[in-house]
Amino acid sequence: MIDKRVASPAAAVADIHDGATVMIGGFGEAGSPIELIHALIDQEARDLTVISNNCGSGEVGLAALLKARRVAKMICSFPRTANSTVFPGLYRSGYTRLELVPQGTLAERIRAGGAGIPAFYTPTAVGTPLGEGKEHRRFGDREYLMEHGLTADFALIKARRADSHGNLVYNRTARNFGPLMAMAGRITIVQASDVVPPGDIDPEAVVTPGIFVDRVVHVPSPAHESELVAAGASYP
Amino acid sequence: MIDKRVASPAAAVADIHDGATVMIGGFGEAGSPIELIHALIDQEARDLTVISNNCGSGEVGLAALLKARRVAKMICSFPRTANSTVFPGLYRSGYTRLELVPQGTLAERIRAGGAGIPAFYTPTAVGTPLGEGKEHRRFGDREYLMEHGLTADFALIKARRADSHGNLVYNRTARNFGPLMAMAGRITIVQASDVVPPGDIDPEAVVTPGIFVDRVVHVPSPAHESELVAAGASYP
Amino acid sequence: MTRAASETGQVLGWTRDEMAARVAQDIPDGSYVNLGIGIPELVARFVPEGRELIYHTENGLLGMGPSPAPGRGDPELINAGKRQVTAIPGASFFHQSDSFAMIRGGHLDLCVLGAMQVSQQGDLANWSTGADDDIPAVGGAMDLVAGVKRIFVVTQHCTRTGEPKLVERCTYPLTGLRVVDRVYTDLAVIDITPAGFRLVEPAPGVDLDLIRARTGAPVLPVAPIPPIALIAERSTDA
Amino acid sequence: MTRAASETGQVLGWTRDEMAARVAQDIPDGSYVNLGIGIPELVARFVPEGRELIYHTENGLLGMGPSPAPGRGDPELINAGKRQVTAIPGASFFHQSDSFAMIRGGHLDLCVLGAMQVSQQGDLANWSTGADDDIPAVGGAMDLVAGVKRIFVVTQHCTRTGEPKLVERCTYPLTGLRVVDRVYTDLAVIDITPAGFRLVEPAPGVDLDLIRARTGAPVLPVAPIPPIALIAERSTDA
Repeated sequence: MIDKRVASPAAAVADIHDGATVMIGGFGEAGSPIELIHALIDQEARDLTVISNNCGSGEVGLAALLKARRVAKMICSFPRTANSTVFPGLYRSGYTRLELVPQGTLAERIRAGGAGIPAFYTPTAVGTPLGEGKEHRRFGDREYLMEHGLTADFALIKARRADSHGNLVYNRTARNFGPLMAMAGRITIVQASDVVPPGDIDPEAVVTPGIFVDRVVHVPSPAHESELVAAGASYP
Repeated sequence: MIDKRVASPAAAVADIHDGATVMIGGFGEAGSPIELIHALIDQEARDLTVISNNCGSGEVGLAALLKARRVAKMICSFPRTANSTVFPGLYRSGYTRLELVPQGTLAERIRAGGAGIPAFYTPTAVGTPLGEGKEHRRFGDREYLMEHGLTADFALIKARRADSHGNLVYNRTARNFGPLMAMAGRITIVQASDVVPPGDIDPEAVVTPGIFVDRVVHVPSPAHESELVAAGASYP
Repeated sequence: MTRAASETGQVLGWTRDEMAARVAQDIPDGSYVNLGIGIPELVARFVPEGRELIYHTENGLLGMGPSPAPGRGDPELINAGKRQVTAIPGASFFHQSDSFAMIRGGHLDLCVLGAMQVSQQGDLANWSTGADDDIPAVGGAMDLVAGVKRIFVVTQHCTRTGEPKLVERCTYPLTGLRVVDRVYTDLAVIDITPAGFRLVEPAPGVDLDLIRARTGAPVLPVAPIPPIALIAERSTDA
Repeated sequence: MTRAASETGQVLGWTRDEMAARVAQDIPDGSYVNLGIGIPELVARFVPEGRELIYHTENGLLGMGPSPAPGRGDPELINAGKRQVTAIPGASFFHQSDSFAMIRGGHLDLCVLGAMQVSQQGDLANWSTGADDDIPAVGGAMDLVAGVKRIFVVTQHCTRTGEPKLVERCTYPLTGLRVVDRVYTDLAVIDITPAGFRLVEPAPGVDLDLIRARTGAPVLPVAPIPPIALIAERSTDA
């Protein structure tokens, strides 16, 4: 009997180990699995490599994980935020290293990792500092560079609804990196506002099939990062 | 004002030229755009390169296009059918050439073409006759081979429902190659059982966003290939 | 339902159904499984009570159910063999690129396939005779063997003309190199090990000598210590 | 709403709104468009009546509508600038890999972006000052310029300190090489041609001499025969 439900965020992230590579969904606050991130902060794993498009805002969620000095390296496309000085401080001090990846290349690298494709060619970043040192190659009359697939030990993502088989649908632009990270994470952990029995999600409308999901945690009323930041919250 | 509706299958395929590369959706009869294929037969374009997973059955649809000697080359994964001798005859006579591609590689090549990725590496077919002559490369401890993206001048696909912006949903396993070919066709032509105004398809459930679609033809009751074959039909 | 005949003409070994049932015994609860055409399809009928498997069909469905009741099918709800099927509660439909991402990305736990030949190093030939007049057709076979975590082969031990299908080196064109983990035949369950074929379990009434006589490469005896189950439990890898 | 000042201190050229409106004039009906942050965002307000454009935001929405009414927004329905937006009828949501497949695959007709510098061969610098203490951040800018069919830049002609932004060679780190098709500034509309910058249209009251004085590379005069409109109609390429 397949039932991927786990009792709590704490139980869901309990085995994330020091030095693990962790993908964290979200574009800005949309799709950011704040409750899972906070459980990871409580859990105390350190020396993490985090793959996420941004670096969080304020002092909650991803920014709080960074502030707690748990992240040795960030792989992301846009670490700047108007309202957070957490990452800039860690970056300038040399505590947290940065691998900057164009957003579309980041997405495709994660998809490739999940799809068993070790490398692919893209025109993005040719002729720019982010293309330097990468293998270049001509196809037809255009220059491309080679990028490698990315996988992770764990993926933490947020869904609007999950069933107990792990089938997922998302909320609007909160979908962003979720379906890709679910594919690329060896253990994919999902927080969902709604958890339903198999059959309650239209099979034509499933965005992430359950095969990509290992654990589902019910978080009925997830916090909105912007509201926490506006209220001056910090975690823990 | 965006309205991609076209009056008839004949009007939709009118500009397919001799020598064109045409992707045709479907896995067996599921998703095969029979009415568009029949309009293409009527239209008389020849010397086509057709990219489609199979070679049709009986003497209707794709098999009829082949039988009419319009196809110079097939790119497909499984050209054998229990109930059709059309392709075997053309292949043995040397009239229609065959590029045989593993099904997953075919799918990924079409997606890559549509996504602006000129080439990628895959473990599929390493050590087999279909891998011979291809560039091989090691990543980590495993051997891969390089495959190229595929695009086409036209893509013919079948949807369950379309809106006038070209947003699509499919019917069950008829989805197969449709969303990929819609991306990879320079002109993507869709036959849909249902055509609705924008807004009538849930934006969370759209499978093919309208940007990938150029023309939508309403074919309210598409024929089922297996029923035509059972009835001994042939086209024209 | 052919059975191997002993030298005295007596019917020996497992039937097709028994072979399928033997495979089913080895599939852990919760596995994501792709079943090939032929005997592999029969496996779904013999899954022990209390185990839930999820079936993938590479044409774009996870959560495939049995054939529909007569007259209730949809010609566009089919499996990879192009036969009408159903979808269970919790199923999902997806396009070919997503379907093969599941396969190539190592997300499926197990694939059960038929074979023309299996070599002692686990090479599989199951897609082409290589004959000049054969219309080559491969479908998803090469993708499945390259991507799925474990590959089980289920096949008659010998061809109709008595040639071994378990061989030193495949003579038919390969589907994949070093891909098969275990073979289920009418005569035995045999693992592919670094040392070659190793007997795991003979069919009732079959002994190692008979298996060796009908195999085209050396067969090691059952390991003195029972081998660790090939898949002890569903891996937690996604 | 700063305007360029003439040598006599008189305000010259187009305002930000006028620049956005001038861009909007050149976008054909039915185009799929991605608008960058800043002046590019204003373009949507000035689309001439009777034209329908579809806006893409790379974080996963095609068919983006205007900001929501106060209190009606969803923190998870945002644009690439992380501001709340709406979705029009006919919109669709998709994941990042599909979104950038649209971009990289050449499916978007037009992208309008801001710039720090544009070179006479169409190189664009708009993501980093290259300063040591700058936190580098690129987002989707490099993907957009590499993939979208036409790239329009809209920017002040000079920096606040009066340095030209249209230059022979960019000194800031590049976003893309030979990617810009046309530049809209407060002073002029200028095409990137194989021969370098070419004036298409000066702002009212601005002449070629003034434009040349404020540009860091040669500027060719308006072509004697009116150039073919850069995008005569929406390409039928998908």
